[in-house]
Amino acid sequence: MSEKLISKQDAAVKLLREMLNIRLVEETMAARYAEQEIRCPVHLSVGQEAAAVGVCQALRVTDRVFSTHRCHAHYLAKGGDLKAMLAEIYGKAAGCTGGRGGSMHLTDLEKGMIASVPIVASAIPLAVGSALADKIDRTDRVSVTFFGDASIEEGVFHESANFASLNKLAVLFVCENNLYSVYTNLQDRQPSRPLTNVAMAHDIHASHTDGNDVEAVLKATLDAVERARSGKGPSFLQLDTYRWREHCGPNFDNDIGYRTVDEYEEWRAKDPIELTRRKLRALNLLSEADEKHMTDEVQREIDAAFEFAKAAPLPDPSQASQFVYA
Amino acid sequence: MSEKLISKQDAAVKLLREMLNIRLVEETMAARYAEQEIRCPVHLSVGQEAAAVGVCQALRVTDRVFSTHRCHAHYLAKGGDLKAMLAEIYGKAAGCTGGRGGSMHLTDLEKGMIASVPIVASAIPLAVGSALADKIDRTDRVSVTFFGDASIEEGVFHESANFASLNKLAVLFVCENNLYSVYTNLQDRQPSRPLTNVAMAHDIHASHTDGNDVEAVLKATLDAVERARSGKGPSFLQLDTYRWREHCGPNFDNDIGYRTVDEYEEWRAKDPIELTRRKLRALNLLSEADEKHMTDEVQREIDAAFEFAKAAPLPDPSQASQFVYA
Amino acid sequence: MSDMRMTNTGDAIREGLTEVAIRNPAVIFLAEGAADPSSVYGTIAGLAKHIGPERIIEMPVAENALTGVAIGAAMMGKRPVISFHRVEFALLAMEQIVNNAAKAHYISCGRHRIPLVIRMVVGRGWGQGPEHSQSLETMFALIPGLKVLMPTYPRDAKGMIISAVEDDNPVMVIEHRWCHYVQGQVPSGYYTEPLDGPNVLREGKDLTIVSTSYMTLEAMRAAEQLERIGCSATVLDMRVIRPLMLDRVFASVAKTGRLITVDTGFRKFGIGAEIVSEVVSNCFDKLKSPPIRIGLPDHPTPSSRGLVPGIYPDAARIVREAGAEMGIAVSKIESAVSELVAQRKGLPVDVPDPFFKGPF
Amino acid sequence: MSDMRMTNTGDAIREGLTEVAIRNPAVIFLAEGAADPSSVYGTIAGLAKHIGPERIIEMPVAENALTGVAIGAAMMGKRPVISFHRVEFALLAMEQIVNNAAKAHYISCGRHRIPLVIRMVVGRGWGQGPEHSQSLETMFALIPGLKVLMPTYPRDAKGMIISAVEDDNPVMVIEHRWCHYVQGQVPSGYYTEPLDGPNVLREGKDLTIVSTSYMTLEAMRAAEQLERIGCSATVLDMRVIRPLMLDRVFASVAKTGRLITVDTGFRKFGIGAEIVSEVVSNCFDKLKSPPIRIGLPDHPTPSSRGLVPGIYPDAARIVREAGAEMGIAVSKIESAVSELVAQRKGLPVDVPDPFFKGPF
Ligand SMILES: Cc1ncc(C[n+]2csc(CCOP(=O)(O)OP(=O)(O)O)c2C)c(N)n1
Ligand SMILES: Cc1ncc(C[n+]2csc(CCOP(=O)(O)OP(=O)(O)O)c2C)c(N)n1
Ligand SMILES: [Mg+2]
Ligand SMILES: [Mg+2]
Repeated sequence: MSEKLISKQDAAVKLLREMLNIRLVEETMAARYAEQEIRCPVHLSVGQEAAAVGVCQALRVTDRVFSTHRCHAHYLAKGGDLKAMLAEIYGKAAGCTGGRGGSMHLTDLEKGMIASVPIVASAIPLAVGSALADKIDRTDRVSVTFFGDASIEEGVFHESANFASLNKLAVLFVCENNLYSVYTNLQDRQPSRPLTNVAMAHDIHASHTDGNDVEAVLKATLDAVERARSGKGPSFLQLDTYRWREHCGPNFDNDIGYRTVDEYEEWRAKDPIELTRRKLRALNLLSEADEKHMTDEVQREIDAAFEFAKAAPLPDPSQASQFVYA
Repeated sequence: MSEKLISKQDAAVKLLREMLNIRLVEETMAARYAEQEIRCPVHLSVGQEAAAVGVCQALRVTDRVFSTHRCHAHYLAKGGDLKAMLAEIYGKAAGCTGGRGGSMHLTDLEKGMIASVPIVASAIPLAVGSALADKIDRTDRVSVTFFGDASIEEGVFHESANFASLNKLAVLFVCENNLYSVYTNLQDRQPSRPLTNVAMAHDIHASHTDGNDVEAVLKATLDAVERARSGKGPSFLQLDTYRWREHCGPNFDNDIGYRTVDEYEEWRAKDPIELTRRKLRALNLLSEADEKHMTDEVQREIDAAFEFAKAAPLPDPSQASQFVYA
Repeated sequence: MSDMRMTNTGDAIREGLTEVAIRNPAVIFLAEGAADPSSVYGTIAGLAKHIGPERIIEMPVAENALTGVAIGAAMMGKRPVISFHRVEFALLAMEQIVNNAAKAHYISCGRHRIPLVIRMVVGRGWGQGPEHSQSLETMFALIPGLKVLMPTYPRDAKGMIISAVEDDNPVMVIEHRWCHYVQGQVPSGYYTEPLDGPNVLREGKDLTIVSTSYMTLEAMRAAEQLERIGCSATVLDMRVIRPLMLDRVFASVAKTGRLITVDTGFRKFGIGAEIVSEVVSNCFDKLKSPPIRIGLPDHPTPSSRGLVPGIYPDAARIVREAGAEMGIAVSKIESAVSELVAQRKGLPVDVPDPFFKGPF
Repeated sequence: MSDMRMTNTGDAIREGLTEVAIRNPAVIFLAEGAADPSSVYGTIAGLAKHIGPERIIEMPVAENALTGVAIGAAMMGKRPVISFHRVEFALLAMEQIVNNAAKAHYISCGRHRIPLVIRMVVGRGWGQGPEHSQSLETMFALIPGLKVLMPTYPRDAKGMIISAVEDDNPVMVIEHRWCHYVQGQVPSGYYTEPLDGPNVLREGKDLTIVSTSYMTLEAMRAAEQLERIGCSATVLDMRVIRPLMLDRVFASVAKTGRLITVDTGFRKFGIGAEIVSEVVSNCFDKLKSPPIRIGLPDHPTPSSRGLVPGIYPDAARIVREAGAEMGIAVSKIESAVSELVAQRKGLPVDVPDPFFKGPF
């Protein structure tokens, strides 16, 4: 086998492993939520793993990611520390923000996970500001802002896009279109037109990709990253995907009436992990044994991290008044 | 001469007279500003009269207009009372808002001049809300929001456009593109692309018209009004025009360096009033005597209104605390 | 109206909104998720059954336009009720609120009226975190032209929300999420509660406690315990913080000579600051000691339940402050505090007390 | 630093920003019209000469993004200075200010720093009207994590703006447009003024006057006249309203026993409310009479000069309030007021006094 093929196999398996890791972390979280030891809202990305992984695999550790309330997958895909994430969600002192932010503010500066902000679209201008700093400093760093389909309804998205385009900033506007804002379908919130039209409004390069196809996401991102690094300015990436579980919380909610089981099943059949797994198997790049080994290994790490987080001490109340001012 | 021709002539002369009236009101205001009796900021529309008149001539008195800091022309074009406007700008009790708003809040509810708001883009959602009320009430009224080229940089424009489009509201988004926001050229604030692209982002019908051609503006507006009244939803009208005088105040400011005299002269040559006048003369629809008569009559009314405003009493300070709560 | 039922504040608000919407066809509702399975924590659920779907308008995620659209519709005679799931989201709409909603009546010399209700929910508990748990009432209380309500109990909430909808001014209604669970007797059908200021919940002679929203529940629990240890406290639920009507507070302090304010929001620049300043100005000679202000400390609210103890004022804190002020023996004070702790039956710090019941 | 020149506050701010931008390459400027012929009333004019054009960034008319972009750049180590021509425009950016700027340091457990300066100009006079003349300092003072400055005099303004840029926190600088014209001696070159609270401008024994921003000028004129009629007043210019440092105020009131606060913004829920509440709490036994608060009345500011008289507090109002408080004979008080009126030499109500000079 040539060097190139090995590395290609490695990269493909890495994509799978990253997605699997995110999936299993969140499925474990969902399973443990009923214990009532995770005492904060959680917005799971189960079903949307390919978007996070495909994008982040195109990035360097020095590139910067900004996220939303639904930030677990982005944090992990960008290399964020799992133990620190779980400890945060368990409200522990060892959490990535010391228990201050909870699940919606995941941050890992060393890994370039700069900020997650739970106010819809509020992190978008931060990413643009980060790119502005890089432009002034003449680095070739890229700033990525992940957001949902509802974010493009917020004015600040447009304000930020206009500024980024005008200044040809190295920003990727990554829109994970999962069709819903909480319980409201896209068609009840926006007129029917390609979402990428919003990029045209600001003269921004746009692409539209199957968000369940991790390789396609990777490819679209690499293209956008290349444009950004070479001074060609920002890109808008529409990634179509689907959130399997409820908007906030660990459960399924296809029974409460805002979406149909049929719709859910249709997207469920496009499971990005299953898709990649099948591809790798068909190409003989992943044996059943490999897969089992991988799954076991990942799950073991996850279980250990959960045990760590559960056992870790709560922060002391006296610390609550720290870090108000620098 | 057939009935039709007469009415056509009347309509054409009316367009001229309306524009001339606005021009002479503002030129008189500019001339009198140095008296320091007009003690409030004024944003003159000299050069932009065709936009206001072309749009408002397509409207019924029951249709509703919302405007900005630069609202004199819209107020007059919609039929607003001149004396009440000048009294307002002179800070007098007889002003259209009793001296409370000054030049940037001109209102004449009877004439459908609903509100002028000096915060950029802030009146746009008001117009959309007005159209929402009309939709609920099933009227065929149209709401018009005038704004400058800078307004489309504000997020609330996009939020409002999305909502109006989604609900197919009878709103006209009228963008008077005079190329500047205060001293900053469009190209320093927005990427280079057709402004109408912002309408495509929200699936809104758009047109692009020479804003110095009052008949073209009228035509584009009639088309948009027809769409709106028949339930086809909002339109975005881009009207290219130019502000001759300084952003705020009575003077010319081509000497201070943010724009060139050449540019100014180029637009000056496209004077919408001169354009219409010449057309009417060429078609023999307006004799020199007619014109002189018209100009004299208009100026006489204006002078009388200025005298009225100047002589009118100031409001009493004790009134300042009224109307805080209904 | 005489027909009373046990209801919680959340349901009482829904009832009030339903009643007034049925009566007045100008009432419309706008919210993100207006008609979704949750319908703003159930507070605007089921309206379509009564008034049809046209007056319940789904809003894209765009709070500034949401507010501006509602103001525009209000100018044209509608009576919009808009709802924010968190007060934080209304921060995006401050320009519309402060300039257009609050000033249109004034600027137009009374010609425009803005009969608009803006509901904003204050979050607390279960790890909400710093951007979902702020109580920013001072921001709105600062602005002339707005009215600002903070209802606590279901009976007030229902009657006041009806009054708010019928008011011709923009009325900000700040609802504490934990108040939604508070139970109380509520008249059925349509009735209004005047927006006329604080409500005296209990009369005492030693001390005046003035509180807002959720803190009223803590104040009432505290007053009960204080009574046991020899301090009889008047408790006033502010209910309306703009226009701020303080006559009942002055009257009470004139009798007791002592004042404690308990804010649901920040202590610093809180509602208590204005109340204390006015009380000092009006009751200077009657005051036996400097008024005490209680409120949130000067930092954001972290997510972890480990960091929360000590942040939110509670009945125990009020008892301790009041007890010290009254010179009650520490042992007595601590026995009262123990009783309060016992009442919570070990409930974690991040969930609401299930036993809060209205006084009605 | 010893080299002093007569300068106005607007120019002093420009000097300060220029000095600190030259020293520190991380300093960047963002504004609408950042490099236009006006450059924010001249306060950021000519910077490109010193630091080149790359660090002066033109902002489209988009205040929310302007603020968010600046916060993002600050997270990455820049020291952005952003400017709003009117404080009203910052209302569009409240979400970014309150959630991201004020809380990033806190939420990240100290990892993020937001060395951001947000300048906001308060308008007054010449018929500005209700949406261009608000002074909303309470809104920002309410938020932990922000610092809030209101400089008055040129020497303070220059040194404090430099300190603000060098501070690792988001600092809101509220500049009254009429203060820009105030003359005073200013050191040339680079110097910092600590952000350490109020400045005692004059010492008196009868009365403590605490004021913010432009009202300090009126307070100083009032104190001069009060001296003539037998009342010696201490005047403190607050300068920093968050964090609110009141020790110097307490110390003064402990001596004088009397307090008047004069707000540039609203009286109701104004800065004075917090100051009075704290003073009462700290100096209860020293107070000879209830503190008096002066500030804008409870309505918007109309455009017409006919409606303005009586709205803005002035030296005459302060003299009358203080005189009555001190029991000075009405004839004396009115002679002092006459002198104040005479000093204005018939100047209309809607333009600033040309004679305001700094105390330095
Ligand atoms: C400004 C603001 N408005 C409303 C909310 C409440 N909210 C939280 S998540 C969410 C849905 C956002 O949908 P989308 O952007 O598509 O992201 P998704 O949840 O689908 O990942 C909403 C409306 C919020 N957090 N911030
Ligand atoms: C939200 C807001 N930001 C800034 C300003 C200051 N301002 C007043 S007019 C103006 C220019 C607006 O340009 P445009 O919309 O093109 O209208 P024009 O003045 O050209 O008619 C600006 C920036 C404002 N009034 N409101
Ligand atoms: Mg979504
Ligand atoms: Mg323009």
